[in-house]
Amino acid sequence: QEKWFPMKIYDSSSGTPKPAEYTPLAKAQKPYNICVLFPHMKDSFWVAVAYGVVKQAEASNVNMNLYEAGGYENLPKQLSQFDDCMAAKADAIIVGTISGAGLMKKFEEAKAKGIPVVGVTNPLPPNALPAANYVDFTAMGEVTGEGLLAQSKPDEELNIVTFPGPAGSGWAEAFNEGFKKAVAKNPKAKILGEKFGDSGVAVQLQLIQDALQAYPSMNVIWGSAPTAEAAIGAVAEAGRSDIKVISSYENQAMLDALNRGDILAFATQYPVGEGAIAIDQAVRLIEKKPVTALVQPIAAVIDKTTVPKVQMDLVLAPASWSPVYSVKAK
Amino acid sequence: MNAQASSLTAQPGVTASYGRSLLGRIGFLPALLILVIVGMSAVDPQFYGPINILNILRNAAFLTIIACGQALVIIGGGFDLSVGAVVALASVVTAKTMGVIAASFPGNDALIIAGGLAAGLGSGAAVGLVNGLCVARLKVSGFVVTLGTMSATAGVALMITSGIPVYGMPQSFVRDFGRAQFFGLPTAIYVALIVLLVMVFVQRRTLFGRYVYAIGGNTDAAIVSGVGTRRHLVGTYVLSGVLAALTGILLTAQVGSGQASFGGDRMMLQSIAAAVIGGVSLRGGVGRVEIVAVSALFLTILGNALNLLHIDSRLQPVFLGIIMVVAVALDELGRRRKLRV
Amino acid sequence: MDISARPPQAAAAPPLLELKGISKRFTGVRALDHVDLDVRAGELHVLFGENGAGKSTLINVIAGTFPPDEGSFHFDGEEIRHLSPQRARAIGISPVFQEFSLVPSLTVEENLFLGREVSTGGVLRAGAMRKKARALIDELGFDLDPGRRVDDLSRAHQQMAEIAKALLGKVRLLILDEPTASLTERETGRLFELIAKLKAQGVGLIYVSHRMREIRALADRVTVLRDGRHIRTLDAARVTDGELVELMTGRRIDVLFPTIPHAPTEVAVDVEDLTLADGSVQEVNFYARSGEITGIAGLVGCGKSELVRAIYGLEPIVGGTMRIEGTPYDAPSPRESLTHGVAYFPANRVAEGLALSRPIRENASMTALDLPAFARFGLLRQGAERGLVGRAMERLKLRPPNIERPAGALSGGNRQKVMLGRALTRELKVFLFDEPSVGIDVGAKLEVYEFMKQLVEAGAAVIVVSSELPEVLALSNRLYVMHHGRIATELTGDDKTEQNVLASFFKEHLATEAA
Amino acid sequence: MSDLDLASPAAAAPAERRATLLALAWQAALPIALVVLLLGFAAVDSAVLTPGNLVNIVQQASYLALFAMAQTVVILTRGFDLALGPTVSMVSVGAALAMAAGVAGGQEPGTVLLMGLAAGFALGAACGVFNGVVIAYLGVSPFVATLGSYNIAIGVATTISSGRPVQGVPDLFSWLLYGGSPFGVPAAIVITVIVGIALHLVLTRTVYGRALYIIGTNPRAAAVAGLPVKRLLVATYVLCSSLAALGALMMTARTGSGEPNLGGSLSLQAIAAAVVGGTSLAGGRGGVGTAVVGALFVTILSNGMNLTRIDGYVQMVVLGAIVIAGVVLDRLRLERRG
Ligand SMILES: Nc1ncnc2c1ncn2[C@@H]1O[C@H](COP(=O)(O)OP(=O)(O)OP(=O)(O)O)[C@@H](O)[C@H]1O
Ligand SMILES: Nc1ncnc2c1ncn2[C@@H]1O[C@H](COP(=O)(O)OP(=O)(O)OP(=O)(O)O)[C@@H](O)[C@H]1O
Ligand SMILES: [Mg+2]
Ligand SMILES: [Mg+2]
Repeated sequence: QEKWFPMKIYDSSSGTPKPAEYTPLAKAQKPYNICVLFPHMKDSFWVAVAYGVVKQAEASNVNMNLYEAGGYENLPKQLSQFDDCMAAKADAIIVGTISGAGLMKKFEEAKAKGIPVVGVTNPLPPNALPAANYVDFTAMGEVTGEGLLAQSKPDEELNIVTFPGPAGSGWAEAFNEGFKKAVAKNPKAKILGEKFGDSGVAVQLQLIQDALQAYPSMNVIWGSAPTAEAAIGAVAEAGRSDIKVISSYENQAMLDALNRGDILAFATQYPVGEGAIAIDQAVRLIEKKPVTALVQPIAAVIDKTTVPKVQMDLVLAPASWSPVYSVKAK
Repeated sequence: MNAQASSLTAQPGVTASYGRSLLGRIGFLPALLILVIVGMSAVDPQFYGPINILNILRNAAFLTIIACGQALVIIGGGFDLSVGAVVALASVVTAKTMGVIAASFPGNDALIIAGGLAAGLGSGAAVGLVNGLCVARLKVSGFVVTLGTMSATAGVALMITSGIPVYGMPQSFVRDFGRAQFFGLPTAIYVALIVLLVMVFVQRRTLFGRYVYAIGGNTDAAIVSGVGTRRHLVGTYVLSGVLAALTGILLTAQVGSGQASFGGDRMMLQSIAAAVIGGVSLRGGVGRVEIVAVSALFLTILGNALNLLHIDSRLQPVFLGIIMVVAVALDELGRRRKLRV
Repeated sequence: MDISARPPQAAAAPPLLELKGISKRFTGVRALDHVDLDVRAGELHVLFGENGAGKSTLINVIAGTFPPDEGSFHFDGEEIRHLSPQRARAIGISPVFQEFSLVPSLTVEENLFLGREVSTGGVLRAGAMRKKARALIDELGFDLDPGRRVDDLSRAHQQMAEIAKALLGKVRLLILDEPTASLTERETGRLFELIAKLKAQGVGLIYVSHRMREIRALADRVTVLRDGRHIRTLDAARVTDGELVELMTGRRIDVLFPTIPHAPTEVAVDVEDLTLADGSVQEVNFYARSGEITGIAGLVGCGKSELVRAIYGLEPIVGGTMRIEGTPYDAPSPRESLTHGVAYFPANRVAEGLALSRPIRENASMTALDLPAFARFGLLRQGAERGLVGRAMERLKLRPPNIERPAGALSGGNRQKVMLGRALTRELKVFLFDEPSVGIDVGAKLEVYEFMKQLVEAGAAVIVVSSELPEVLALSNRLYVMHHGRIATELTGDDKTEQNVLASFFKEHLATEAA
Repeated sequence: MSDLDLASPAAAAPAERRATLLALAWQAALPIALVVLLLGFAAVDSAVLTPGNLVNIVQQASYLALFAMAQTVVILTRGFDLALGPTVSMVSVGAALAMAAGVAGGQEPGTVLLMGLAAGFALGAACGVFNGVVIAYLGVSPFVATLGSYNIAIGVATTISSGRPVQGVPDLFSWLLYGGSPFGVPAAIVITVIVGIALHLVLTRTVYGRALYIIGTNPRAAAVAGLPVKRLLVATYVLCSSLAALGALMMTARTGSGEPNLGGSLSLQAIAAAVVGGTSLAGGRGGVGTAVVGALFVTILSNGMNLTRIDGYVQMVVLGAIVIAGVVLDRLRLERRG
């Protein structure tokens, strides 16, 4: 994965994002044990992060174990897994939090025990950890909003219904807020409704079908990746080819849909890169080397026009890669 | 009496004894359903728009199919918590199998679809068989067995896919089956109607249906009357597994990809709710699938109505919960003509 | 054993059923220990024994429900191994179980055919079954609607359905396990006619009952079981009741009913124009005095149980007034009734009386947990409880006397004693007994009656509801006869005869027919 | 019917002593299985048996044990509480909001703490009253009633929190219910042990506890015997939800924020733990012991699999198989008890 780096990022350690380039260390000094916690591995987004983690762990020659909590409804499980990682005497813990606020106490405990913790992908309260890398979800929502405005004609009426994802998940709310902030800049854009719901395709499909009825004037569907996936079929069936579909994050289905022209755009935060950087940040913390405290990948909207320019192997794991939950150092 | 079935419901202190009047037999549900339909039509003309009706019917169709199997298991005195996970498993197994066959026999759509369907339904039957055998042979309560297989089945589905949707099903499957319409109605509705009719027939006119009632109503009586209880118990779980798998396949065909996120706890709870609200007693031995279908329709319309009424999606569960409890409480109070302690 | 007065053809042929050395062990209990039994075609063979002697177990073995641990089984001269319920029915063994084998949520007709449905390729033939069911019920002369759900039926009608079920199809050996326990005289009469008819057709019968009268009336031979062992098989004509009871219990019991010295004082309970929500009791006027036993008799479904249940607070009342010792008592509830000194002993001890898996101690103290002797500030006084319950059970001669065993491990009679034990745990003035002796053996019955006698002597008001006419007649000082939810007559002194009771059923019956 | 099968032996066999020893071993089947499990994991990875990890296991199990106890009391009456998880979420955000309001209003730390506890327990009790009244007085089955309150509690939790974690949980609260460790024992363990002992005493030594078992074994007999069945049922659902609320407060202290999704899938997990430990869904059998053993079993299994690096999805399959195996074991144990 040499070609991933140097990767263009923002260095937000100081609070204000500064463009920078990230390059990992060549190899860890020792085969450390690194514990990785994910909310789940149920979509290609988290598989992409895992891909970055695994590839970088191999490159850095460290031991890595990945645990997933089975979904965003399992915060207690993630807390237990965090405890288990500490009990197993991991040298460092990388965590994609179910709830950043919810893990604050654990972070304090890890700090007291001297175990470095790196936050990956999901946002955290400011200065919660010695090192983290994630995009601000609100900012990412904003990016998608801006992408929508950029793709629409100046006098076009935009009647939007948002489908952010599960209520109470935190991330769905943050995305939604950013998106609303961005589209508020255009007086022609109206948010007709916000439909929260579980992030499975089946649930989203039902929500969209109902929304097609409840909001006959709707012409933009903005939501999570499963929303967009469900929307494609529902919109085609309703014969509403005028409806634009935008996804707030990336997965394999989004990429395929974009290539087929089924959706307008989707946003990406380069999850593969995030996973890889997280491993390197962890190694640096263990070895007490200088570390960028907050790395923010530069979120981008991918649409038909930008696809060729985007480095796709930082966006998704190769289709042929099947997830690996542990890496043994050589 | 089947210990675990009675456990779940027996309301300490109160046993309703009521005559088998028309109301006693079908309950308040149809009336409530008509009330909601009339009310919604008056409030919002979108409600009776043809597309909305199609959406409602299709979603009710999915729920009906899975609830029919669930109802049968509950009538037999059991409980099937694994249906949600089976929906997911069948979805990914079907999609994966189709992908594999398509790779070796490209273009042979009939073979690909047949193979996929067989594998999907087979996976459902397999889970049902495990459930049934554990319940009937090891005499463990259905609740616990299916709680276990629910976890295991979901695990297997995720292991197969790693959570990534499975593509590669032939377009004809999605186009001519999943999203196709005959006489203006989507396939799923026909499938649900056929399932419902067959199940009504099974319940009323076949030995199997009769025996399921008997086993759920009084297992010991069924045994001493010479009914092979084990076989029929296994049968209910297998049927429930197959119908859940069928739902999974229909969803897969509609969405166009195999997803391990289908089903889940939500669908499982909904299927039981549809059965119970439809008058299936968790004590076993009582219930009719046609009322369960009405109840599935009721629940679907309720969700649709809350959306059409533009109710804040965070508050929707509150309404749903209250309406559900009120509907069942009314039903219960209506039946309780005479109190017996 | 000598045989006489037997139809000659039956005597010559081999027995219909022949069991040798049957043993059956449940976890820790030897329910049957090398039992022999033979039943001939056309004979009625009574199984007689105390509660828990193994009668029902033996019947279950014959019906194929339990496989025996050892022993041989011949039916119609043929050795049978691995008998299943289906096989038993197929060869003509038809059991009527003590615990009903009916499915409450199915109709009578569906129950009749359960396991033997008329079907083609798994599809039921409803018409054919309906026709057969009607024909059978008509032939039996039961007043039973085949389309009704079993849980809507009274216990007596359920018993009829159970009997009809056994008689569907070819019957060669009919087994009746306490069939009359919940039938009243009239249905019992029908059943006896039926039995006579079946005997004439050469059907063999096994009959279990604790009622001496029935045994006398029906039995050709009697096999006595005790503690799972075969004691003796006797010719019914040559044995007295006393001898049978002595064989059964191993001790002498001379009287079946104790003489009770009634000394009525003031009225303890009275109701005026009492009407229940379901109409099972209508405008009933009734009173019971302290110091006497008040009996209530009546046909099936006449509302006699409902009357006492309403007094205790188990049935909703819509009209009338009720008083306890003169003070009005409306809207009764079990808890209130107990604090007023009224206790009810349900007919169905399994369903309404006992928590079977809980210890005897807890079952006996269940009604007294609000008393300071058992609990203070919501905290149980377990030592005191153990002492009080232990003494009560000692007084009632509970066997075995260990009060820490689960109530479910007791035989029928001993379960009844646990219920009675509740009467000794608190101060009570009024005792409502619903079918107090149903299903319990002669020895236990006598102990229950003795207990009632002691209560009356101590000045309590005792009300006995019973379907067994001799019992209410012998026990009560005054007897109410109920019919169709109303009091038909009140009999006292010399008027209190079986003839008068039956006549009042009949008179009322004619009156209602005419109306 | 099943009740009748409980008839147990009268005869004293000669081999009785050996039989009781064997029966005793069967009694302890699950705890023995627990120890075997632990040793098995330790054989794969020695980190499993370190004191640190053992404390870790017990601490994790203490939350689940609390929720399993909550389920146990209602399962004893033949019910269960599907709404337990959402109740936990609702209590978590409710208490956090109350405390945040207290902090914003400039209240004393002690007052803030009390406000949080009061809000949490009030919400929990409200859930319990709702469930209990609907089940006991309206005759709705526990499944439907608690599925109804499941939805309601989810709606309330996400609405009052706007779906975001509620911050501002004061340190005193976190210290009291999580961070503090008298004599080196983490607060969660201390609280659960105290509550467990108290609940055990309530179940075995009070009229209420006695009544609970009788209602669960034969509700009709309980009513005929004059026990106030309906009131006791309401009290039991309130007890269940209050225990859930306590667990929710402890978990809120653990996370340091009110989480609208905290309960997630706890309802079924807690039922599973209770049932694996030997609580019978048929009512009347189980107690604090079964809840604790079940919670320990599930926790050790998942901790052991984490430490021995078993993949997440494989863990789900193993967990499913073990749940079934645990219950089969329990049934065999009961059969042997003859
Ligand atoms: N399923 C069973 N499991 C264990 N023990 C049993 C079972 N059925 C019966 N027993 C025991 O076997 C013995 C014989 O019981 P059985 O029911 O045959 O008595 P019975 O003679 O019919 O008594 P009754 O007159 O009360 O009906 C009793 O001790 C009883 O407790
Ligand atoms: N022919 C019948 N078919 C079905 N149910 C009946 C019939 N006759 C009466 N019943 C019902 O049975 C109920 C009373 O049954 P039950 O036999 O318990 O009465 P009872 O007066 O207590 O008599 P017993 O004490 O002899 O059982 C009444 O509610 C009545 O409606
Ligand atoms: Mg018997
Ligand atoms: Mg009666």
